[in-house]
Amino acid sequence: MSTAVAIVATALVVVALVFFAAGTAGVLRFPDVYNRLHAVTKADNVGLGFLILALVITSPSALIAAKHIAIWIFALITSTTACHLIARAALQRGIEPWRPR
Amino acid sequence: MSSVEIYGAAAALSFGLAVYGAIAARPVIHKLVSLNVMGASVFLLLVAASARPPAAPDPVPHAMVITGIVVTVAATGYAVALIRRMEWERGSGVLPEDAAPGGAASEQPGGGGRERGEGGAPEAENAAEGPTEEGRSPWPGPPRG
Amino acid sequence: MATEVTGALLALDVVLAVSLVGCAAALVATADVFKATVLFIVFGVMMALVWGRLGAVDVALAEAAIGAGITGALLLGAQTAQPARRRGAAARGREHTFQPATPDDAPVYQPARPSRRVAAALAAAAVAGVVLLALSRVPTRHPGLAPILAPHMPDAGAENPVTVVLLSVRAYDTLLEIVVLLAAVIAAWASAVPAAPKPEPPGALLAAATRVMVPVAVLIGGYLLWRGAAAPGGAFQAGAVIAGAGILAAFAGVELPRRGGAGLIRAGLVAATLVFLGAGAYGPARGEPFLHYRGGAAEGLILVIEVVATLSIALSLVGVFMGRPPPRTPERTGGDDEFG
Amino acid sequence: MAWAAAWVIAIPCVAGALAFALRGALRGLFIALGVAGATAAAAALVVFVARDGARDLALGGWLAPLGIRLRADGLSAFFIALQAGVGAIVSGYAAGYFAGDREGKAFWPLWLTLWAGLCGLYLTGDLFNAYVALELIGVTAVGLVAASGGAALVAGLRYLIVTLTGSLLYLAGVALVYAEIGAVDMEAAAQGLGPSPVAHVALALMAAGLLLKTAVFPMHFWLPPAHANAAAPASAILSGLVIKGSFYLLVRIWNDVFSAHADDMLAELMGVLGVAAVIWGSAQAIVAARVKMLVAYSTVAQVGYLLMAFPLGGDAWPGAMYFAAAHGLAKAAMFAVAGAIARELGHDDIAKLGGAAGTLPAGFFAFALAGVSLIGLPPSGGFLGKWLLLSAAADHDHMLYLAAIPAGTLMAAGYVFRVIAPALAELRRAPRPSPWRLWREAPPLVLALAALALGFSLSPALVLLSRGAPFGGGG
Repeated sequence: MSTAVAIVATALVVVALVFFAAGTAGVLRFPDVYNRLHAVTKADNVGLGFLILALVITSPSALIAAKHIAIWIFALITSTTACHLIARAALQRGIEPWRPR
Repeated sequence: MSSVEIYGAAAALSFGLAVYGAIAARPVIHKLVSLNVMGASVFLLLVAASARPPAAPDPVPHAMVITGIVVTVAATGYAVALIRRMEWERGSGVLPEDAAPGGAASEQPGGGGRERGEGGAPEAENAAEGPTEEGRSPWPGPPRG
Repeated sequence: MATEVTGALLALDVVLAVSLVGCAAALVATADVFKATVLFIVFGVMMALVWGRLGAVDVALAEAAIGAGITGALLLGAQTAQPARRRGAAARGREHTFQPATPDDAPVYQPARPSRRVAAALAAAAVAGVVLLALSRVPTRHPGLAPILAPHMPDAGAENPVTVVLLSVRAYDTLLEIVVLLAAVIAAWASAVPAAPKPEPPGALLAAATRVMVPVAVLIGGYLLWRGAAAPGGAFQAGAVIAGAGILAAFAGVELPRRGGAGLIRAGLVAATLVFLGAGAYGPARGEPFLHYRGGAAEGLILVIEVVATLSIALSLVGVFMGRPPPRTPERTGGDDEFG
Repeated sequence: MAWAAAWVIAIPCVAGALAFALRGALRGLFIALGVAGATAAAAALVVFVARDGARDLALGGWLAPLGIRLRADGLSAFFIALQAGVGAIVSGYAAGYFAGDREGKAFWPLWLTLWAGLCGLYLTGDLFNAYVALELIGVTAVGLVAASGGAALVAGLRYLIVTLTGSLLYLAGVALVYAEIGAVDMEAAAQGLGPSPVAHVALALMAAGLLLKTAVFPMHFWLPPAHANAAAPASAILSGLVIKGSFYLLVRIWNDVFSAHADDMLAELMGVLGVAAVIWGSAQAIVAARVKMLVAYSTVAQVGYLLMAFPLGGDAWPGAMYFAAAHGLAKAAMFAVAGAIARELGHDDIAKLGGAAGTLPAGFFAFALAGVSLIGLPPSGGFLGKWLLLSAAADHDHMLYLAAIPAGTLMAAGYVFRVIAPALAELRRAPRPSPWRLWREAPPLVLALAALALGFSLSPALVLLSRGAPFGGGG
């Protein structure tokens, strides 16, 4: 695990942290459930992508790298479905999307 | 202050907090959540208090904790079933002694569970009615025509 | 390099410990039950990380799959809409659906009476203080049971020491634990609530995701079960993952086979108890004590017990989550022998 | 016969699983076989221990402290005998009580797994295994209570929250024991635990958890509603047997594991709690409105007597165990009769019991006989138990207990006669007795007679109880 790979991996992790922070800030700051869902799902998926990339680079064998990528794909599927279901449930309960006054 | 002592202290503190929650929380679900936190912190106490960092991790407490986790989820699952049943029968998720006087979430309990007298017509109180007229069970059963 | 790493890891431990206690404090202090449940799921994930840090990878898997996953789903499931109240109460006009419209206006409960809270605080302080006192005096001499187990590992029937302890050294604990799970399902089904009126048909996206995720989850469960012999994994973690797939399938409205479905599920639920007792009787049949198996026989028996236990654990967790027995046959779904 | 101990646990377990999975006649057959087999295995174990003394069984061939050790000594065999005796008769009663009733379907699998859990608790020599057995007993006992719905469901949920808290407090103590000596086997703990504060803290936590589960005075709030609202066979099982499980474990760790740490201060506290339980429980029973509530508060009172053995020690231990057995038989009989009263008269309010003995002659006769043992009049088991407690109190000049035991006896007489007197007043025959009446009166009569039979000779029990010297003099 040469130092160059370690540096690139650390940089990727930092980028991932930025995205996670953006997603969390979105959850805290946005006015209604739809915006919050939008923010957290998008930002966290991309953040996780960078994190997985960092892990793939530093993984000892191809099999483990493949497992990391599989984890990312399943996380994408489940978080997107969850976001969709929550948004649908909110809509059915009649929560009006936020409109700037 | 090795990491094992940190986790031991964290286990003791969250154990205390969970004891507070189990007693002071009014809705039974909240008591149940506190009980799960109590279980997790006792398991952490079991492993952290006996771990000796330079030595390899001891598998015996690990197996005990896995056994404990499964026992806790079984008891939690049953408690949830009882809470759902109590809400369905009495409309309140709070035990009678915790009910706030005239509070929003508390109502007077429904009919008591008397013995079904041989003489009186046995009133079908519990789920003997079965789900037929209440619609389809989300349990993956064959859809009724 | 080593000192910074241990320094950094120590910092990680402090952060994890503080966030663990912080989650527990926030969870206990909040009056909103929904918030407490979400905080508990975060607590479960934090706890899984702590188990990883303590070198207990099997326990980390179990905590993540069962502690945070299934228990979180159970607690959230407890707060969803209820079917219309029974004719008796409903007839009295108190139509009550305990349904939080959105987390914001979920019924927030007033805190308990001050006297109750003071008593709780005293009890909590006493217990925590006493445990902390004991922790400060714990000696550092005894090496635990690992050195005693090590010489027996070669003919114990599996390489992963935790699996050996779970299914051979302390197999009796695991047997009782499986009986507890079975008893929980029986008791939960005895207090069943009739089905919700009309679960809305699953959206296209949920159906598509289920078609992808359920087979993958079962595959992962099988992998965890198989790897359990040599590496962290095993029946309980695999059972929890497959139970997750089962619950997802139930949400997506997957149907049971038409006839005999309910009988099959009951057989699956009791299979682990009966097979474990049968494996236990293998020893006395050869003049050895109960639950005695070594070498080749141990490998075979441990594998059989693990496979059947995974099946029963997955069925039990889904059964407890559903909260009611599966309908027997289309014609006689309701009626008196619903439980019988 | 070394693994007779395993059969005592395995047979009810298998019967419980089959009682859940099967249906119809086959199910009834396996239930009957399970009860008969478990009773036979228990009898074999008791004879075996009485004849050859205490016996250890290292499960899976793994020697302690690594593996789990089942230990059948005098104390375990005594409680297993109580479990089998009361359990078999109450099963007969339940067969009549639940005849073809939906609630009965859930009763049998839960009752048989509870039976296995209790026998597992009595036989285990491992502290963590005792935790798993306590959880099994907790979940199944709550299942028996909550199956009746309504007020029983609320009482069952409260009971579940309390029993889970108690088990986790107990487990915290076990965690500290493992931290101190690196083993959870009782014998290893008995030798390894030095006079360090960790052992004292572990004992305090374990005792707190077990006292909570045994419904000892300040922490008894969950017991009366649970035992009074449950179905009659469930109440008989809970009051007669389940309460004895956590009490037995407390006695076991007090005498075996923490014998060096059981200092006087904690013992005196237990004694005072016991006296308070006797006074408070009896007072509540005297003012109770329903027969089942009266009998439930009587359980809270009688547990008080059992706790008095801690400060008295020595002779008081066999006395307390004998009293526990007599109480198990008498209390199961009383709850069975209370169930028969509720089923025959449609209610069990004491105020409206006028002349009820005409409807249930054998039932009230059994209630009276059980009352004799509960009060402690000779020739009943209760009398001999109290006699041993009193003589131990006299030896140590404990004035508190010398006063408390007779006072409790008088109050017990008070609440027993509160039920008997109106029932025997103007006798009136019931319009048409239900077909199951005899089936519901015979089992309590047998139980009550057994409680009296205990009063005739103390020696066989003392001989059994002395096997393996469970009360000190070598663990």
